[in-house]
Amino acid sequence: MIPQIVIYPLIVQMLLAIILMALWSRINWQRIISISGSILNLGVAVWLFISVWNDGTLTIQAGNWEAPFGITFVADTFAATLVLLTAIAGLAVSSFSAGSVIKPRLKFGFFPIFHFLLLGLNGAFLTGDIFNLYVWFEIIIITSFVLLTIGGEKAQLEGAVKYFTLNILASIVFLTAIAVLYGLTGSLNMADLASKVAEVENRTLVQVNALLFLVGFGIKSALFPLYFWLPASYHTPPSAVSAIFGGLLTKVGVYALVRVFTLIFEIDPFLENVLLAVAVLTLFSGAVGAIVQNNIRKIFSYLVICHIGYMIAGLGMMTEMAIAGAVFYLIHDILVKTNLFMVSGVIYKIKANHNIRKLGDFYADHPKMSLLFAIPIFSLVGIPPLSGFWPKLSLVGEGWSTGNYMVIVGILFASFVTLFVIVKMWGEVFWKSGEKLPQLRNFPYFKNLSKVKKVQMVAPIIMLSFISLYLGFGAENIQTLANRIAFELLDNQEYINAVLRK
Amino acid sequence: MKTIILRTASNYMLPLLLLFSVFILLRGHYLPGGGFVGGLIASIAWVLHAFANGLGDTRKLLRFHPGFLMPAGLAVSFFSGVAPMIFAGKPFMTGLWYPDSLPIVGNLGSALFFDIGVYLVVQGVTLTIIFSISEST
Amino acid sequence: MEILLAIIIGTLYASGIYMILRRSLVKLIIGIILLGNGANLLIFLLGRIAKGSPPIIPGDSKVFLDAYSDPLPQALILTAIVISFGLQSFAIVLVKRAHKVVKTDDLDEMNATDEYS
Amino acid sequence: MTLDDYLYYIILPVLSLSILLVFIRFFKGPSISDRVVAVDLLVTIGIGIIAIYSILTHQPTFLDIALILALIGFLATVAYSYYIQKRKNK
Amino acid sequence: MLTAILLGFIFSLFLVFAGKFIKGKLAVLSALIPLSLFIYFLSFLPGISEGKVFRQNYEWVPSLGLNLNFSLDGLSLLFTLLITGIGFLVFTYTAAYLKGHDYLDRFYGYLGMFMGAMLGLVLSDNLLSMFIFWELTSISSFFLIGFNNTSEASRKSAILALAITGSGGFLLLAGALLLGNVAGTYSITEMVELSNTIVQDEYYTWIVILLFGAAFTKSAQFPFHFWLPGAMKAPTPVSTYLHSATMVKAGIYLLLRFTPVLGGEELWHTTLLTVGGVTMFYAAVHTLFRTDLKGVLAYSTISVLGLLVFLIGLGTQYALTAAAVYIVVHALYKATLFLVTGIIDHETGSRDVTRLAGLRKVMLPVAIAGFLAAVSSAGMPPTVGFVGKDLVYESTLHFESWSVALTILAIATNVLILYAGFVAGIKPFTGKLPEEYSKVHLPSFLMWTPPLLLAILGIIFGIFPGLIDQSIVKPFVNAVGLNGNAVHLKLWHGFNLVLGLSAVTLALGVLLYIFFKPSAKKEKGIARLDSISPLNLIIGFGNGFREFANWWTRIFQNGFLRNYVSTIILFLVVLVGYAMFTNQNQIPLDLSSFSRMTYYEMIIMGIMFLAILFVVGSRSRLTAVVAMGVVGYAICLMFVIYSAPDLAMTQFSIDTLTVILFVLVLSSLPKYLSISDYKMKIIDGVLSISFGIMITLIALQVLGEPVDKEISNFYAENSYVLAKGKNVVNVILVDFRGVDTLMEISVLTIAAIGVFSLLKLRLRRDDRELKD
Amino acid sequence: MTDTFIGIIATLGTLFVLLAGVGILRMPDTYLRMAVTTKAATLGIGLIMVAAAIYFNDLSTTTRVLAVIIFILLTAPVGAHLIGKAAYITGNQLWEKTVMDDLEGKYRKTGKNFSLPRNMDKHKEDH
Amino acid sequence: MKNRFLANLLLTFIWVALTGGFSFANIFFGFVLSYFLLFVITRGAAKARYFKLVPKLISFFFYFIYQLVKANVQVAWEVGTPSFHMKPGIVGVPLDVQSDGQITMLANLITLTPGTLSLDVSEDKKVLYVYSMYITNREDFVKEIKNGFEKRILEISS
Ligand code: NA
Ligand code: NA
Repeated sequence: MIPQIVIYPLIVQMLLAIILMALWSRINWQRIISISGSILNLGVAVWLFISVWNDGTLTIQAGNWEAPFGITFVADTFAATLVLLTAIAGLAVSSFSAGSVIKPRLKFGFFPIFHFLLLGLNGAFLTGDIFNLYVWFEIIIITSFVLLTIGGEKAQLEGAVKYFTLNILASIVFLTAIAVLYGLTGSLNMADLASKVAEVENRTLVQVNALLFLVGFGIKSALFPLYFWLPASYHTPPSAVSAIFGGLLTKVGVYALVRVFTLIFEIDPFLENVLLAVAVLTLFSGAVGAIVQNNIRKIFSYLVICHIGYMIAGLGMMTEMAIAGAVFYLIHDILVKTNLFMVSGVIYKIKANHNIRKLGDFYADHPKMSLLFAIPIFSLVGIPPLSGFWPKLSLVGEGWSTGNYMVIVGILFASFVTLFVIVKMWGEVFWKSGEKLPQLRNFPYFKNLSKVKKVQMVAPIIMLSFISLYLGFGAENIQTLANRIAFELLDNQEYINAVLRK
Repeated sequence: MKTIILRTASNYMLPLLLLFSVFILLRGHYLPGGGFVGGLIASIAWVLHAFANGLGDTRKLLRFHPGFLMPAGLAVSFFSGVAPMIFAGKPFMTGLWYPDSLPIVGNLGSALFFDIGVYLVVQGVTLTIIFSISEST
Repeated sequence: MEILLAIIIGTLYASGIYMILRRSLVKLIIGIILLGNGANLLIFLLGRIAKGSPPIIPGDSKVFLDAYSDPLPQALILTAIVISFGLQSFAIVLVKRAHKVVKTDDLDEMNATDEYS
Repeated sequence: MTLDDYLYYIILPVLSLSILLVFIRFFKGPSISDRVVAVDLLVTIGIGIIAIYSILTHQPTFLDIALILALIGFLATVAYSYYIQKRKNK
Repeated sequence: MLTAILLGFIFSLFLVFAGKFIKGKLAVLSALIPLSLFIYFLSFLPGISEGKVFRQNYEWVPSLGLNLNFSLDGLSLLFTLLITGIGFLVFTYTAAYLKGHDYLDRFYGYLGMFMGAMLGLVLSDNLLSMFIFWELTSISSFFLIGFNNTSEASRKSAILALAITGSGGFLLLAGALLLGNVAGTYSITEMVELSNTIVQDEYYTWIVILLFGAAFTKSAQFPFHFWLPGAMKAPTPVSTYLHSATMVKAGIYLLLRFTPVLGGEELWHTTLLTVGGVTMFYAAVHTLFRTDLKGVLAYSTISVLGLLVFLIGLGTQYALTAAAVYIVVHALYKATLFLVTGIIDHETGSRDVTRLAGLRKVMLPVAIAGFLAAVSSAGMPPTVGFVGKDLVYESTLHFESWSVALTILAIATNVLILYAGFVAGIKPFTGKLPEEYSKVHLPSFLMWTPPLLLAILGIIFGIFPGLIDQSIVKPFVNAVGLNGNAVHLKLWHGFNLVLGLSAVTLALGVLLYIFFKPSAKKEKGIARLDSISPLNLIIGFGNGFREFANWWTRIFQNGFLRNYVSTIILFLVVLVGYAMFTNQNQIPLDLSSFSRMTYYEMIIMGIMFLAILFVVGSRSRLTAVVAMGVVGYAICLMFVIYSAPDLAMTQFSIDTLTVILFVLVLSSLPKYLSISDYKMKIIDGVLSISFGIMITLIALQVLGEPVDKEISNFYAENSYVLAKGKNVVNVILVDFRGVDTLMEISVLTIAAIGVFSLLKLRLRRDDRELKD
Repeated sequence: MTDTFIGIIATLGTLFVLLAGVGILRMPDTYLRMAVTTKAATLGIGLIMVAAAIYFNDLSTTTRVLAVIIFILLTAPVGAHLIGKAAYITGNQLWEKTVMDDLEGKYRKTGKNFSLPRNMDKHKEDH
Repeated sequence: MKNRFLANLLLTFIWVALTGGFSFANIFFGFVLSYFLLFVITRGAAKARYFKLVPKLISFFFYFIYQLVKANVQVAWEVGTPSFHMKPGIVGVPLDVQSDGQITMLANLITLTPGTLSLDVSEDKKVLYVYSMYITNREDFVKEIKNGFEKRILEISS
């Protein structure tokens, strides 16, 4: 039997996007269909995950052309996990958008574009073809452009110009890398490339090629010194958009880096040094950036950058444990960052402000909500045994066993600064008695929203918080998963065999 | 642009170009062309008409918002990709072929419908973009 | 011939970046277009070029009888060209709106979102 | 001298020379209209070159490109003049 | 034991949902939790004194080597009893102290969480789970210190405390993982077995430094001590519980716990002696200059903590026995003094020692408690403090080197500690009661019984040291790896040197108390030295770092797109350039495989090259756009020449469309700016050209490599046979790689929607705030 | 025989194209350049296309060639007209030896336009 | 109705010619396709009586070719020789042709003839402004156009 399930996440999202597009300005219908479609998608993702967990790597050849001739879709544990996480975050943000995004934006295609974005993410995770990956990346960036600019406010547009230029640059570098790769091997199928790249005699070119991929994906995953587009733009769109961006966009870049550097290229000492140096500087630069910000979303934006460093450090060390740590962190980060941007959205809807110096009183006014928000906030810090803590064990531990002391310093420094920044934010936003903020005319304050909308906004935060708690307290399960993923990534023969049907 | 010469010429060229676009679309599987170039030629035909006659006239001629072509075309392409999954239990995008051969088009298969979808989407996209821009200036 | 083409591609990349660095919104778009053309031609060149042998099976045969050029890079470039077109049209409109809303063409003056207090 | 040689050594060089001449005009301008005229002519000569090239390579397929060039090259001209006139009207 | 630990957490969780219930008088019932735990742990006493170790193991995250392995030995037992016992009293006391407070439920929640964490910390046999609980004590103390969260000072001290203990926590994490790496296990029991190998490992120094970092920050050793006085912003029950009896002792616990693993080395002893010695004296001196009761107590606490570190540094049987006793002593009297201070504060609203006096008249039981505690802290017989102090002098005198100096240091410290105890426990109650306090009355018995009980215990243990000798102190000393039978606790050792030293200490201390009066002036006097105090150095460092952070962020995120692009390109060029030019096995370019150059190609390329330059150099937008058109047409011709008809068609149509688009928006586009100055142009030019050269070189190198056309050949051979199409490019697009095309038209669709919404969607002007 | 014929036709066509190339370079004003080039090129390309049709000598190629010729005949004059008009509207100067201008005043308000020296209009470009 | 039918046939023919397939199926397909396109466009086609037209069309064609070659030679001489002998100018030609189609045809033919260029048509469609390289006097020039192309256009289209 053909494992059609591999492609279902794509089918569902594409269908949703088309249907939502056809229902152009009927936004109530769109809300209902988006949420229920996301639930359906979650079901499909769970199904896929379980299938992969039980049966191992699944593949399907689009067009029934055997690999490496057609485009292969591959669901190994890594991909299936990310598809599942995308489905979870997607459902959360879908509901959050239904509650929080204002009508005019919804009337101009918010939901169809949103589902195109999820389609792009699923595609990027599942594809086994390097050029096809490029196409999925393009879907992701064009949807992100549109989501970023929808509404066309000044800040949005300014941010978008930078976001746009640098992401296009990334695409160009990526395309250049593909050109070189094709020129060297004549193949595009990643499993096929695994052996063909190894056969190339000119190793300098292979290394150059790897560097091109590193920079192309590095821009997308916001590494130092390539991250500039992120702090310039992530705080400008509606919170729902920031949520999905913060949770998933940079992670696709990380995914691609992990995939390419475990499957196609091997990490030589030079690359390892580059990766680790970049990782440490990313940790440092993101942390340092977060210290000086006062806008909640900007703080989170810099923390997005900072925490990418953990994953790259794990990739750079290239041991099974280190990669497992990176994967664990990836899983944690997707859920927590999505959640935090939604939290910032709710705070904004309540107070109409993003400045931590002006905010305050949250603990006194909304004790239950504060407690709820504390879960993602302190998960992010990695207060043990919350989810952010566990991967650091693997990463620091591997730092010692591989003798990468700077990585340990970087990780500890970033953890400390994250703790400090978050605690400071907690003090300002939740503890302090804040300024009296002017009441804005026409602002859709949280208290004035209908009950349905309130539920639509808070329910996803609860959902993600509970999953985060599970990640923390059920860390054994996640670690087992991460270990399996790391094992599969490092021993890529199963992947290759599944694709090439050997 | 107020020029009778262009307007008149464009009225003759519109059907000619549309016809030509379909021709390019259908022969694509055998010779250079296909849904993409076909769609571009068709949109260029409409754009030419709009240049000569003004956007209002072209809109009237089209009778519906060109944006509608996008979901429609996507749906056509998408379903030609999904059809093999539904009807034959084959993977996504597997070609399904009608056994007999037709003129110009050659063998009738899901690939043709796929290309037709492309043709529609390209027109929808180009016209949406160009019309929106013209209206906003 | 490949050498000339490689130089042209380098020129496209170089001038694309140079234009992006020029602070002007319009030049930015032109730079992006040049870079896109460069990347497409690079795929084309690295897929190896051949003259006068289009990858089209002649009229009544079922397979190629003569040499044919590699069709795969061509298909890839076609996709890339179309995608770039979508991005470029969006870029053009984005620049138009940005100019109207932010009221400047000087990219150096577009730095409000990077400011903080 | 075969036809191919004739086309390759006589006709194509002359066409190339023409294209070069036109390009010089494009370079010199001076007005935008001159440049547009030059580009228009470049496309037209391009059609001729493609036709000769298709004879040289025995590939009638290339004539299809000539067809497309003939059809839509015109539209760029229309667009330029549209712009020039619109700008003047402002 | 797991249940015991979890009880605290479950209690806090319960409060989240049922907080209302605890706000009234029911609050006092919550004290039953620590009480029952106290009794539970007490039940282990007989077993422990027989030398048993109780263990329980639960799996949690075995993949990371983290399991909930609990073990209860003498060391743990002492701490659990302190935690639950004093916890019981503090819980009771709080019910009255914070009566009617809006957030009483939260307070109890934090306390419960803290208690659970503390128990987990001292019971863990797994280093990683110990770390987890360690962090949890930090975080719950953060919430407790910042309990009065609307006060800025309170928030600041909470953050400071967390910053210091938190950074220590990260050191512990690093140390724990390193130790685990070296030992190959996280089980502390197993590490004790492996002590010899660990001590000889090259990483030993690192491990010790990291663990010391954790312990010193947590236990407020110089120069990390300053967070503790700041933490006195917390409500008094917190100061009592965390900052005298339990949390600050976590660092001491850590050192004790690892004495059998890491101890015995020069590094270990010297560092601990130095740090402990400096801390105990430095902090003791500071008590002289404090007028706030809590300030006095805080510094004397630091001093005692220093003393404990000092004792661990001595590491002899005497010293460790002294440490065990001192932990008990200090917990009893310091908790009492804090609680007493809390009562005074609660009733009079003041903690200023220069103003408080004569309170015995209005609150005698409190005065008694204070007096007993002060006496105990002074080490006067028959208190247990006396027992403890004797042991300290015994251990310094018996130490192999520097014994005189160490003893003098100990005496000096003890004198000052005595002074501090008297200031806190006696001074407020003696003398003439000021008018303003005449209306002050005794608080609820819930508040004054706990300190009194503790104070009396101090006397009981002093008179009957046997109560704790065999049951607690011996197992404790055994647990830290020494023979617990060597030293026996006695109140009376007979007349000897130690007794004489004690007498000297007492005499000096009392004299000091009589003649030295704390005053605000003196406090201000020492404040002049603040600029070189560790606190301000750290704050200064923090500010400096913040400025650096600002600078760094502005350097990179400077708002200029061109700088971002340049940085990225520079990064790429440098990396690739380095890789290309440092590589030894460069393969020379093979030009023979390249195709023949013809004049028409050269002309087309030449035109294209010039057109590109024209685009770059043009001063007019329209000209640039037209020139772009020329570039596009040239590419189109190139595609024709190199056998790509489909590409040529597409390139040409797209080019035309782009021109149309440009032309449509051009009139509303900005003027063509040429802003950059000459220098900028040169720099950018060099960067761009090197980027271009890099691409060209890569391209030429790749062309020199052999080609594999397996996949293309498959397409060519099967295009008609299997996919029924003769235009292979088209067949690839709609069949072989149809997914690409489907997504490509999706990209177009999304772009079109984006353009549409960018142009048509205008948020209304009066809705400018209408954001989401 | 056919080859000779093709050669002759192609030569003729190429000569016309060359004529257009020389013309556009040499003629002194925009209008003269246009007047010279449109037709020359059209005729030239038409002839070259005919040569191609004869060479391939099959129906589908011939129809395509015919289509190209028809398209060019249809579009070239319209294009020339559009640019010419645009050039006039934007004020491209007529050559100094121009004898009359019936359009004078319709798009331009001020007096004679053709008395100005040739390259003055350089500065009118948008910057 | 009739016009549409003719247009339909014309398009069908172009289709067949383009595709080069004279089979019944192809003709039928072309017919349906053209029908559909015309349905979409809904425009009246040019009024013309086709039967009388053919001979005039042929004579018109040769006249055009003659003009084309004649003018090209003239231009070739002008371009090819070093000195210029042009007397260029813009002349308003009063029009007898009335319909848009006729005006367009005339204008295009004039443009296609070397040395001349249709620049503009007046708002009331009464005057065609022609640019010419050789103008000796206005009347001769106008007469040449009116007796040449315009007369023939009127003949074939009325
Ligand atoms: Na096709
Ligand atoms: Na395509």
